[in-house]
Amino acid sequence: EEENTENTDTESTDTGTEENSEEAAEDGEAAAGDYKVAMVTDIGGVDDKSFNQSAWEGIQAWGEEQGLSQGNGIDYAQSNEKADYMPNITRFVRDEYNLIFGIGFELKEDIQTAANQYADTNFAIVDDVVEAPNAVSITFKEHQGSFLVGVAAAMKTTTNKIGFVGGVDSPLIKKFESGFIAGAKSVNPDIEVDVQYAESFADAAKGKLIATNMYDSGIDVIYHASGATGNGVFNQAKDIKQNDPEREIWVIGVDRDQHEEGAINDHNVTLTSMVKRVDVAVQDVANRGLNGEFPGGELLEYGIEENGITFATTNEEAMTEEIISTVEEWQEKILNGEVEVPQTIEELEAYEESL
Amino acid sequence: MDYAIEMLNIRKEFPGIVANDNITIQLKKGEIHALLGENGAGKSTLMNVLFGLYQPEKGEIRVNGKTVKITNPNIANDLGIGMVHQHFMLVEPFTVTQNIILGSEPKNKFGKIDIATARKEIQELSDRYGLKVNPDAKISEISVGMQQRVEILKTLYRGAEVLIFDEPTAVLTPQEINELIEIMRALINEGKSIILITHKLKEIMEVCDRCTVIRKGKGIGTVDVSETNTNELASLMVGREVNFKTEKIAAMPEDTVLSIQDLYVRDARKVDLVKGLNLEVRSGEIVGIAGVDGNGQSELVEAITGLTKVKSGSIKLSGKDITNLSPRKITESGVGHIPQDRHKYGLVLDYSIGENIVLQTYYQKPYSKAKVLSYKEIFDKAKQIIEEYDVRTPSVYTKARALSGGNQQKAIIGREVDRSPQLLIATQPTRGLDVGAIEFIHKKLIEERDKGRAILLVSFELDEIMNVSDRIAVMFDGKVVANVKPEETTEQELGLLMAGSQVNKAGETSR
Amino acid sequence: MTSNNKLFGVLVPVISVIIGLLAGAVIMLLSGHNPVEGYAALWAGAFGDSYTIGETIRRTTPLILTGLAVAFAFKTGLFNIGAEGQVIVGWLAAVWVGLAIDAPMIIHLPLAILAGAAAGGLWGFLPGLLKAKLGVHEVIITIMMNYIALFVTNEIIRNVLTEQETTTGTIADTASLASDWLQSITFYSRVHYGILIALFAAFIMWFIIERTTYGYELKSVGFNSHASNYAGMNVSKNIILSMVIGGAFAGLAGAMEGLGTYGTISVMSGFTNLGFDGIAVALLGSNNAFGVVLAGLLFGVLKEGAGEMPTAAGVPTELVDIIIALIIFFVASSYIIRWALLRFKKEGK
Amino acid sequence: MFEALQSIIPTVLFYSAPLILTALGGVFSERSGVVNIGLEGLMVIGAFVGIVFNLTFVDVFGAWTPWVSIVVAMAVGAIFSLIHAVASITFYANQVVSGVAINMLALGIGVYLTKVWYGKGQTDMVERPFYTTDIPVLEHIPFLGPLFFEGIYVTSYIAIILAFVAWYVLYKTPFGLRLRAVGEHPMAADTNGIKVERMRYIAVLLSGALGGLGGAVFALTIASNFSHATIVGQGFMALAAVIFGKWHPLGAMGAALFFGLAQSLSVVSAGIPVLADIPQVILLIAPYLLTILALAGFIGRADAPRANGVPYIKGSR
Ligand SMILES: Nc1ncnc2c1ncn2[C@@H]1O[C@H](COP(=O)(O)OP(=O)(O)OP(=O)(O)O)[C@@H](O)[C@H]1O
Ligand SMILES: Nc1ncnc2c1ncn2[C@@H]1O[C@H](COP(=O)(O)OP(=O)(O)OP(=O)(O)O)[C@@H](O)[C@H]1O
Ligand SMILES: [Mg+2]
Ligand SMILES: [Mg+2]
Repeated sequence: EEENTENTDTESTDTGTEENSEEAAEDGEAAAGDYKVAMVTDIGGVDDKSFNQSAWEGIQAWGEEQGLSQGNGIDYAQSNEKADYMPNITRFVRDEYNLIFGIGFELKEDIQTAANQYADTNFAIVDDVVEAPNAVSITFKEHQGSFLVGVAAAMKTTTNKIGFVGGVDSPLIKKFESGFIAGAKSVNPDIEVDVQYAESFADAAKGKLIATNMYDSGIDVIYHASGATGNGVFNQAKDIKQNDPEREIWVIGVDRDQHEEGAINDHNVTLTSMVKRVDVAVQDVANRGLNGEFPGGELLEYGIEENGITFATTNEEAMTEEIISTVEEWQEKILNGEVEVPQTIEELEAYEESL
Repeated sequence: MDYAIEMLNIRKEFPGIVANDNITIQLKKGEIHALLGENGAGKSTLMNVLFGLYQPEKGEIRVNGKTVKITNPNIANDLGIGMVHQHFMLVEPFTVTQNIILGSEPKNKFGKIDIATARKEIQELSDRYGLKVNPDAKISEISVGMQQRVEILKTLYRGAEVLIFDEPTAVLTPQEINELIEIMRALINEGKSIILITHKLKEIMEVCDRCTVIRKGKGIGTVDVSETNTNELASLMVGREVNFKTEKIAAMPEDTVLSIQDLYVRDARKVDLVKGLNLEVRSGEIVGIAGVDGNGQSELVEAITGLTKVKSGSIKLSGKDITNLSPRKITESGVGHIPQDRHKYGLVLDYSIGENIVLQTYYQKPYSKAKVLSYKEIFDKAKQIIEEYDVRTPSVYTKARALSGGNQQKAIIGREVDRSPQLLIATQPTRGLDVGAIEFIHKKLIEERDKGRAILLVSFELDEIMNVSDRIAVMFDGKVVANVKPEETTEQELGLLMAGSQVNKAGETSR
Repeated sequence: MTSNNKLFGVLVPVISVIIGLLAGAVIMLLSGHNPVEGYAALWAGAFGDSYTIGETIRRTTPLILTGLAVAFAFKTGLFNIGAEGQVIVGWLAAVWVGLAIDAPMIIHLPLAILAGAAAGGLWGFLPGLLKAKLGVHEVIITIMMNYIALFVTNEIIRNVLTEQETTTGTIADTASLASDWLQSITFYSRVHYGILIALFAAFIMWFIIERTTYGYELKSVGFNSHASNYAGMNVSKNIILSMVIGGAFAGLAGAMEGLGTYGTISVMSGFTNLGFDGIAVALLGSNNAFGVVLAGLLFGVLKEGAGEMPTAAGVPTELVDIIIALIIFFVASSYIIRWALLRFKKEGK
Repeated sequence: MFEALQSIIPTVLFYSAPLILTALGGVFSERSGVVNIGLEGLMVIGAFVGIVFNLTFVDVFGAWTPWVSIVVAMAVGAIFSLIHAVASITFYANQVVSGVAINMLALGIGVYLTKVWYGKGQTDMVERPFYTTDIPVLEHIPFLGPLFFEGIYVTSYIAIILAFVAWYVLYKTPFGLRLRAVGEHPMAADTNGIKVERMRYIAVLLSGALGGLGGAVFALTIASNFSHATIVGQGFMALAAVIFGKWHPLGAMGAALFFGLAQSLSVVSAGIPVLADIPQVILLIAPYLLTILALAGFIGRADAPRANGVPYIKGSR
């Protein structure tokens, strides 16, 4: 890997101006003592209980190791709208941060532009891909994690009907959908999966409408990849549970362990969560940068193997030994390459045929 | 002396103007007391002071000899003072009953309005004074005359002993006026006292006992009606001699300008209101349309001016068919129109007087070139018209809203006449105006006639019709039922024709 | 009196802004922040260096245009809550033309800008038509049209402009308003030539409303549709025209984002807020073109400056929303400020 | 069919309830002649207060927490709407302007305080939101019972009952008659001795209380937490319901239910095989298209209260 990094770096000097990238390298090494790292959130905000929060936690943890604190070596900038991304990024550039993370695919263009403009600074984009010698792209193999929770869902369902609620229809969320369906069908090819998109990451009412409809139609496990829209899904599941504690009804969380959201009286409707360790990735990249090994121009994909993707087992009651062991079996198959998890609907179709 | 109301030395100022300057008026119990003055003299202001809508700067008000402070209409109500406002204070979507009880509603145990009781009480009151109102009708669906009775009922319902009428007859048809006079007499018989504001001296002579005259905010004095005459009243009010009988030479009609054949027009509810009407107006003559409100006059005018679609029949202007053309095309063909409701149709109140002067011509040279307005030309024109038509306004840049009704009307007339239309339609052109303004407007109409214009005058005032017209077309039930010459008829005969009696005979004689 | 009015016309907004900022300081104090630091950060965020100035101008550009969009409709007595949707379709159309056509700049750029205006105009046309012909309240229709614009645009981005991507490619340089020169003098801010278009649009609005027969008719219909009809104006046509022109301004705002700031359009999971802010800008600028420019600038400055506040002073950016809201209140309640000023003058004498 | 209804009706009810409540507030305000574009902001405040109160006092009030929360949200909503009242009634402010400011202010304050108090942009989820229940007795009515009275939020029925109460108050009581008179012809009301300003204050405060209630009900039945994204456009939909419903409480309720139905159908249709082939986007925009069609097709012209939006300045005309 590291050699690889070197290569990309040297190769890319042809495209960028030579001096610049050399300077960048110099800067990186010379300033190893005070390597400053910052991140720009997307509209979700730093405490979105999702990848922004996770990323910030990663930076904080990294900062702690280096003896840095917010405003003093590490920092974040909150974006309230799309128009804020660029000013936030530039602010950090001018404050001479060495590495700036853009969290979320919405920042793709802006990170791309910034990387082209400020060759002296290193950038990283989470959840999307940019192309620049001084920028690294961090993506996650969400399809893998989604596959695992799909397996769990298929194990858990008693009705053989499960549901998927997406936020905005996009390639990223399709990755979740494809992996989830593939995982479920791997366990039970006849399982029915209902898919609906709310077309918003902030429409709890729509989320609740969809969840109501799904649970009414006999679906008993819903996996949501829809941000705050998912609040409505949790809300509905908990409502059903409140009225009928016996009824087996589940939600699968996304991005981080949403166990807390599922608590209702003595029960918890969160079966498991597809956990995306943005913090792990962020710390990894920050460390590499600190050591002068910034993987510029690379695409780093964090999956199960890289510890970037896991599934939650907090709900011990629901995630029975049996389920966990089955999920782990499949995880093994993914790790050893036996299973190639589909990332798009086309790949999913091919995968289903292969079953 | 037994006075129901005394207003002594009242002074009321508005920013920049003293509307009432040391005015005194004393209302005896059981009398009808006229309050007379030009437009803007301060009559409404004085009465609004009495009704508690305005607070006077100086002066004293006594009710039944006791000094009172009337700080809001509730107090006036409690003191037995009721007011029928110049602009009706009625909530249109409400029913008659709802309007009357508003503010003093009877309730049942559950806090619900006790409509049944209210309705009964209103019915009784209505019967007692011969008002004949339907308590369940919606205000928007009843005639102006009826609305006025609702206003009267409102005051009676609140137990008013003193009633103020602010220009009640300005909006009424002759029939309605007669009925109103009967109602006022009935009120007096029941022991009420009345203050009546009107510009119609004949009415004062007919029903009032005494008359207080004010001029430009100052009290001129009070006279006994039995000891005066209309000429004296008029000159007291205006401060100079006023000519009532409009001077004019005989008409010399020439070519036919307006020719209407077998016209049918429907209203919004798809009811035929003009039903086979024929009418001709020639250049150099004033044709007056006499008729009781609601016999198709408005629809006729709207059809000529293009505001309502004609169902069938034809309208020709100097031989050119203008049936169902757009209002703009019709205006351009040479029709001028002084509309009945100047606030709604005549003016854009939030535009300056200058901008209102070019309301139909703004898109033409010289007021605009290549769609770009030339304000210099516009305001020059406005200045000329203001001058010529004696429109009293601080400047041409003043908003139309700030002008008095009379001056607004003069501006409209100036605008319409200045365009030199072949046909000028004047609908109720003097409604609500004082005698001075009326005189001026009548003179203008006749001047235009003498310049060879065709003039169609629609009015509910028989006086006006008789005085100004060269020929009278009586409208009844959507048709012209008679054509008569003013000098060959009497008001009585006209009244009968308008009421639809002897339709056949009249129709035959006039053709 | 008139000189008084003119004086008040200037004083009222100025005083409102001052009181608004003072109130903001009090809120900062109450919530344990340092107002001096807060405002220093705000200032630095908006005017700190050439970069922030560039960004402030960039942010002001679409706000002026949506302000004009709302103000224009207001002049005809219509309430255009639909600027939001008009922005979105304008953005889409401009980028679409920017992507799909191959032409020299002199053709391509104007075409792309016009496409944005036309799309916005079209989005205003339907509410205008329904209002004019059927009397349907424009407020509901424009709200509904906002949602339709959002969802349809997302669909087009995903399925027509791209193959299931969330962002389109970047428009051709020949359709771009961005300027290397402007960027180079502002430390790579995204300021672009759109500000000139916005200012020109404001001039156009002023000219139409105050100097042309169209403006005369539009205002007349807004004030009194009955009298306008009587005077031979086509009331329906004017209502539609007003919504279309208003929509076109908002569409231009979208085009500015598409052709100037971003060069792309992305799937949106919510509204841009440019249209809603436009309502406030219009009202703050008392619906007059010059006022809208100033109000747009004030908004741009405050919003851009706000970004610096959390990092430099720990103050949440929302403080700026509160300040703006208060300023709007004070301007709206100018009656009380006028009254106080008059009192003040009297006592001074 | 029955089953379809059984799944649609409860969703319509929970979706519509906040809109109904807020729209009722709009009806009161606008019937008195004060335009209220600020409904969105009033909902924001209601949602914010409902959630924060619930989070803070759940230990104190236990099972009653959601109920106390919505009452407090109503009170704070009413107080907040006082700003709109003072500006537009006493200071003769342009009511649209003031309403827009209310919207910005509410969101600003809500999120600002959330950040100051919780150190983050969104609150935690509440422990005690509202839950659906079966309505005692009524649930046993044959056919109707299962449709309308099983698995329903009590707040939904409160909304519907309040709509009828609002109708009764506006159309059957002296208070309502006066309030409507003030919105149609304030001068006429004034000459009848009605205190125009006081009526308008009451009406605006009612809209604040109901808007606050609507926001709190939304937060406690649907969102479960507060952030800048909790209320996004519901207030504008409520405003649309006011106009759609022709400023009538029952009309507004009908309109809100219609919006709920349209949303619910768009979700349900996605699951129905025949309709599954319809592109998703059509289903997404269907609720909004249906509204436009309904208005253009058969609802048509709606006339606002005559004096709506016009400040009443005594002695002017
Ligand atoms: N609300 C007001 N504000 C300012 N000035 C007013 C107001 N009301 C009346 N005025 C002024 O007071 C004067 C008297 O007005 P008033 O309404 O009493 O006249 P009027 O005698 O009733 O006239 P008319 O015969 O036309 O009804 C007017 O010239 C006008 O300038
Ligand atoms: N708000 C106001 N500002 C300035 N002047 C006013 C105002 N309200 C009324 N006036 C003045 O009051 C005077 C008379 O008012 P009034 O209501 O009696 O109208 P009018 O002349 O009788 O008109 P009309 O009866 O045709 O409506 C007018 O001269 C007008 O200038
Ligand atoms: Mg008067
Ligand atoms: Mg008058």
